[in-house]
Amino acid sequence: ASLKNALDEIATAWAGDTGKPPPKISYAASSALARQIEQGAPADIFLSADLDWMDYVAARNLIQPETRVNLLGNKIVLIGPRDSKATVNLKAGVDLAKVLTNALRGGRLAMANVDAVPAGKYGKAALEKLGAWNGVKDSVAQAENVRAALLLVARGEAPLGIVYSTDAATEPNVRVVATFPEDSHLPIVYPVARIHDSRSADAKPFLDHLRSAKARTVFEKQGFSVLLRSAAST
Amino acid sequence: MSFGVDIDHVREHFRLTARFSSAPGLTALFGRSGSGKSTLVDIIGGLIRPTRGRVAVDGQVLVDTDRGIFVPKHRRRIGYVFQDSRLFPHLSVRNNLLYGRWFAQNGGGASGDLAAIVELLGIGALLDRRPDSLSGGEKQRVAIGRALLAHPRLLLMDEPLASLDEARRAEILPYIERLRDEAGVPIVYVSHSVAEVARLATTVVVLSEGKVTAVGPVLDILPLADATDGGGVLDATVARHDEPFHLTVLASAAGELQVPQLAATVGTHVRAYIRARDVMISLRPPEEISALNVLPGRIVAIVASPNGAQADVRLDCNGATLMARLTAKSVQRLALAPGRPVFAVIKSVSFERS
Amino acid sequence: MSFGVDIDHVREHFRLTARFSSAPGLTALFGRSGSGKSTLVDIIGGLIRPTRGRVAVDGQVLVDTDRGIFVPKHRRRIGYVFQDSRLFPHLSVRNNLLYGRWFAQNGGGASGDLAAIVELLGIGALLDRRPDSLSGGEKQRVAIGRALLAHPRLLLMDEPLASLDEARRAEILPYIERLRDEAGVPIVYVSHSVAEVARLATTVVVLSEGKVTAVGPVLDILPLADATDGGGVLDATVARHDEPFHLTVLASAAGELQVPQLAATVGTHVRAYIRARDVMISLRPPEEISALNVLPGRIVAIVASPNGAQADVRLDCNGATLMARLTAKSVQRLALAPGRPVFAVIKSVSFERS
Amino acid sequence: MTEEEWAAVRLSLLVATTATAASLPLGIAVAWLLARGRFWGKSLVDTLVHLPLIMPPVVTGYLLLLTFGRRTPIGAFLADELGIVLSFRWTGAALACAVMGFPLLVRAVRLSIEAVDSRLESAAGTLGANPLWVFATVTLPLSLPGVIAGAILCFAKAMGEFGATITFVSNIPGETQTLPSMIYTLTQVPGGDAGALRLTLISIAISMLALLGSELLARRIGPRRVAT
Amino acid sequence: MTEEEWAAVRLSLLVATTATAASLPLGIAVAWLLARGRFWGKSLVDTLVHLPLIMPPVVTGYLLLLTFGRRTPIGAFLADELGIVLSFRWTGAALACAVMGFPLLVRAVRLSIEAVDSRLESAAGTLGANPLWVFATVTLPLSLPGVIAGAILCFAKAMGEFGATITFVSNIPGETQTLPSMIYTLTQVPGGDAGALRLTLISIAISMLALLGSELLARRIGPRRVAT
Ligand SMILES: Nc1ncnc2c1ncn2[C@@H]1O[C@H](COP(=O)(O)OP(=O)(O)OP(=O)(O)O)[C@@H](O)[C@H]1O
Ligand SMILES: Nc1ncnc2c1ncn2[C@@H]1O[C@H](COP(=O)(O)OP(=O)(O)OP(=O)(O)O)[C@@H](O)[C@H]1O
Ligand SMILES: [Mg+2]
Ligand SMILES: [Mg+2]
Repeated sequence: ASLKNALDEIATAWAGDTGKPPPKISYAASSALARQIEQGAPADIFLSADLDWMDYVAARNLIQPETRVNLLGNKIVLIGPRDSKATVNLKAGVDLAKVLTNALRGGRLAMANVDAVPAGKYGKAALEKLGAWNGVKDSVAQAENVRAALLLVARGEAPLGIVYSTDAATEPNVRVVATFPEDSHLPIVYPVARIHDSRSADAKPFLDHLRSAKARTVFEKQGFSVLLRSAAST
Repeated sequence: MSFGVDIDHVREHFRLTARFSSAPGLTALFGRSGSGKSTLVDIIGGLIRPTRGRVAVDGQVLVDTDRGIFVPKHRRRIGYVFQDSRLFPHLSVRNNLLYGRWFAQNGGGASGDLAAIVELLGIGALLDRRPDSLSGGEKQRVAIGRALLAHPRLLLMDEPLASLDEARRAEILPYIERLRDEAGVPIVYVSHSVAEVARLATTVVVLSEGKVTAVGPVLDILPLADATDGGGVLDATVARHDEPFHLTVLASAAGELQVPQLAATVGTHVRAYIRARDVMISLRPPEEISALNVLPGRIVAIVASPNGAQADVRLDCNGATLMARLTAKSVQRLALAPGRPVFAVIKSVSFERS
Repeated sequence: MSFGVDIDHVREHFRLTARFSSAPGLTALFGRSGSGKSTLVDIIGGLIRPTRGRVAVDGQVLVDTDRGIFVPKHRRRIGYVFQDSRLFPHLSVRNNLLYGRWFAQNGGGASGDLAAIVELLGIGALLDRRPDSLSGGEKQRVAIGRALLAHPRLLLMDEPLASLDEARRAEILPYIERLRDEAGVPIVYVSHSVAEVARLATTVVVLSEGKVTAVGPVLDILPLADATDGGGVLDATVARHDEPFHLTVLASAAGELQVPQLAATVGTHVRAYIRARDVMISLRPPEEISALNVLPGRIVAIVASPNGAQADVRLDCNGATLMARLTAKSVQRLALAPGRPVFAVIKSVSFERS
Repeated sequence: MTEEEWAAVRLSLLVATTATAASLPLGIAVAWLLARGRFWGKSLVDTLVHLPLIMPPVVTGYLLLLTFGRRTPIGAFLADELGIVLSFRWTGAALACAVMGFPLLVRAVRLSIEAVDSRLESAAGTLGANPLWVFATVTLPLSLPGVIAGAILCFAKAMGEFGATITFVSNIPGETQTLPSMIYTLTQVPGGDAGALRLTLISIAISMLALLGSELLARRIGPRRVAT
Repeated sequence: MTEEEWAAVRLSLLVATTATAASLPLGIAVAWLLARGRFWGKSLVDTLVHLPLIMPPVVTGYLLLLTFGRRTPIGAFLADELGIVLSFRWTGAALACAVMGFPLLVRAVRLSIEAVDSRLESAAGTLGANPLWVFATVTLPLSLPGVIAGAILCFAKAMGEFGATITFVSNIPGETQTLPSMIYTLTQVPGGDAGALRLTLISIAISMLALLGSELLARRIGPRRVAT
């Protein structure tokens, strides 16, 4: 769902340019969408927020493997409320756990669900890589999704949180405290693929359009990085 | 039209054992509060399944636990006037009255139609009202109407007139008589009023603490039924009408009786209930007294009340039984004793059919 | 203890206008079904707020719409026996009985305690039962007990004895009399039974279609109250007891009366209700007849019934009024006319206090 | 409002109304069974009815997907034999809402049925009405307050339900994107709060109208219910 | 079961019980107001009560956060003056569940209060009971079926609620991770289905026990309710 603004804009523009009906986009959790595809949802394209659920459908032969590409990339950042004075340097080597714990001052570190939601999973991986996870894991408040984590920080409930940079950029009530180094977690990618049973003749053109320069501007405007390089399934 | 009951019903605090059969007509259940009258009516109506036993009306077996027969209440074609009126609160009075009609197989039947019943019960102004805006007696009357309009083949009435005024009762009673006599609908009737029972009943069943203590024709039973007001019942026929004085002369075994005028035609069989307390005894025919009825008879028995204050004198007037309740003082003063010939003196106005 | 009502109450289908005051004691409301009796009792009890008017009991203003006074029902210290029994279904009989006690300011009061009331009403075996397992009459008795045990300063009884048998009534009536006389609790009493009203009432209020058509002391009003059974009431004192015969001799203006023995001590003031239909008229003192009471008097008026069949003869027996209902035939046969001296003949057993 | 929002409003109304109307008959029947029935396994039925309340909506939606998906026997039967396609259609959304509202509906109706004075039912029986007629002419009319309350609860729930809906039939604009799905989606989008708030207010307004209507209806039939 | 699952079960029980118990008094009061009150703005109160049903749970959770968050005046007051901290505590989860269950509770109680025969209430009044006593000794006992039904609905809802809870107080193992939160998380993880199923069954079993208990309770008081 974090893609909604960008995708809506791209879809509308595409429909305007081609004169075709705008594609219907169903925004839901990747898990729900994957299961629906499994149950024969009449979908043509699946854009997943993480690799796991794309792998899930791929493993069940529900997509056309040759159409799969990693479309977008994103970054995760450490945020605090707008008036936060916290300074954290996200680097391996320092005792990050201690720094974070100090910065939290007994509060919670808001993250999206660290087992289920991509942003949470990346955040957890990054903290592990930086050697801080075990020190802070008991302070983590796992929200249902990344927006909820953002909200917790924006409302001042939690002094720190980990969210996508795309989310942080649009919320005036938070301040980016630090950005996680790219190498502290697996690349944050949004894979896209055509569904195996796709019938619509418009699916292919739209899929192509998502990779066009025009779409690229829109995605980048929303803070995503566009990974044009097509990738084979991992 | 006869009626047979032989049941046992066991409840936590109460056991009802009833075994009797009754003649066609109206069967009155008589007994003190809590003696099991309503329970028995509920069993006959199919609202309660007796623990054991058999109920048959008019040759049709309604319940037979041995043979596993239990006719459900909606197939019994009954009209039940409950002790509590049980009107449908969501329906207007009119629809309450017509409720049974939806299910009655014959459109017009024994009980006449809506207009007649409404007229009889004086509920014309209430037809579009809801039951919860009715007075106690109005509810009761609507409940009676509802049961009558179901065209029942068996009418169950549990203290139907309890909360009605005398005048209203006097209007409804003749209608019940007509149902009993003309339409031949068997009726089970619960009442605490001896006068009502005497007037209506063919058979009287006396209940006491769940047991039948007496059963039989009203003429035999009634003097026993209620110790506070025994009485006798005379079977009679209309001999002639004394139009100028608005009197009717009845011929009975005991002799002629002058009673307030009846609507019945000459030759009709009627029944006169004579309360024991309304009967005086005279040793010779009284003169210059207002009482019009003087019946010769002979004393059969004198039963003193438990405390000896009063005595019920049983008279044989040419085969008919009359009861007179006197003070012990009168019995002594007149030296009354079994076998002695006396005269029963009864005012015309003391007849219930007034 | 006096009682003043002056109210107007307007309902969709009904308008009640009542204005009367009544003497200390028991005020009986009398009238046909739907005449507004229960509505009036509800207004006195505070269940209905009248459209306009004033109610005062015992000097205390309960309602005065002009002055904006409305004492809520829970502050009126009343005991109300409803026409429908309204027992609390979730409480045992015992807790129903004791409900009012929680709120009564004085622990023991006018109405005696639980044991006595339970004994009086014969509900001892029911104490641990739930109301929904009681018979109609049992419910009624519990409802009476509940009201009495609230130690009311004003007792409202709406047809309290309607579904009780005669024997039970005979047990409860003396208790109500004691409340009226000894405890001095003002009572408002609705009943269709002339006998009950005659026996209990101090003041009778006759309602008809929402209007008060007559109001006054029971002695004046009762002959008018119910055309089907007029009667007279004699004020008397206990003169002596005739122990051997279980009789009590009453001294009244009209002469001595022999009635079934009373529990009252000599000198007590009592009231004898004599139904018109129980009075015979004789031109000379009858002899050798069982009736013990023969009162000399003079005919004051003869009122024929509408159809001319009967006549109510009003007698002046030394200042006391007696009514005798005779057939027109008897009136003619005896050539009765106002002014004529006659004898009223009355059986002892016909007295209601039996 | 945008065209898309309008579509969601219309769809939500359609879904909520359908869900309520469709579950009423079954709900009343089940409520009656639970209120008056004496049968083995009653507690099981009772639990089953409550399940959608007890389970997280996602699980309910998932189970619906597993039961009524077009690849399942039931889904295939419905689609092929009766022409009723549920998956990814508004009909499926209605089914999800109906299921989620069902426990609320049943409880309310059951409560009212249990409060009906059985003496009135036997009175109807003595007048010749068989049990079905008694139910239709006495029990049901006297339970109307519960039916109304149940219907309004079901409707309100349907107006707010999205967890099971989005899991079962996804979130397709114009087809399965109901108001709550749309609101949810908006809360997940940077800057979507204002839109979410507006749609929430619309949803509240609709439900408030429905509530008002139900109150009026209940008031009209209200005073008739006390047994006399 | 793992230690974490046990913790979730215990927590869910605690949260559901607290939510139910805590919302009962207020729920009964509000139900009484709605059933018997005649006041301006009644429809507004009615709508307000229904809101948690009408709004997507996420919105409810969001509003809870806006109202009871620790930076809000109410949240600060509760924390500083009364020592009640809601955010990221099980108490907050209980609050969220109570709010979500509230409409169900109120409706059931209200339905039962409306069914109480007002003639019994006036009878109690004549016997000297003031309105409060009448309510406590007559209205409330006679509404017990509704109170029980409402409580069980509220409990069941609390056992299944996670949308508002997770939004309001997040998902902290041992503190705010209730069963449904845990189940939800499992459904979001590929391969988590078996675990989700197991936990769902546990949740159902608990609710079934609660249901059975309520049925027994209701049966005990059941037959006493008909006015006579
Ligand atoms: N709740 C009500 N709403 C509207 N009208 C009513 C209501 N209760 C009674 N009435 C009407 O008011 C009139 C008087 O009723 P009330 O109950 O006072 O009569 P009553 O004298 O007690 O009669 P009964 O002897 O039959 O009990 C009747 O016509 C009745 O239909
Ligand atoms: N539902 C019930 N459950 C248990 N016992 C009951 C029930 N109904 C009545 N009883 C008891 O059964 C006995 C007979 O009751 P029933 O109603 O038949 O009496 P009744 O003769 O009609 O009395 P009444 O003249 O007072 O109406 C009473 O002792 C009563 O307490
Ligand atoms: Mg009875
Ligand atoms: Mg009345």
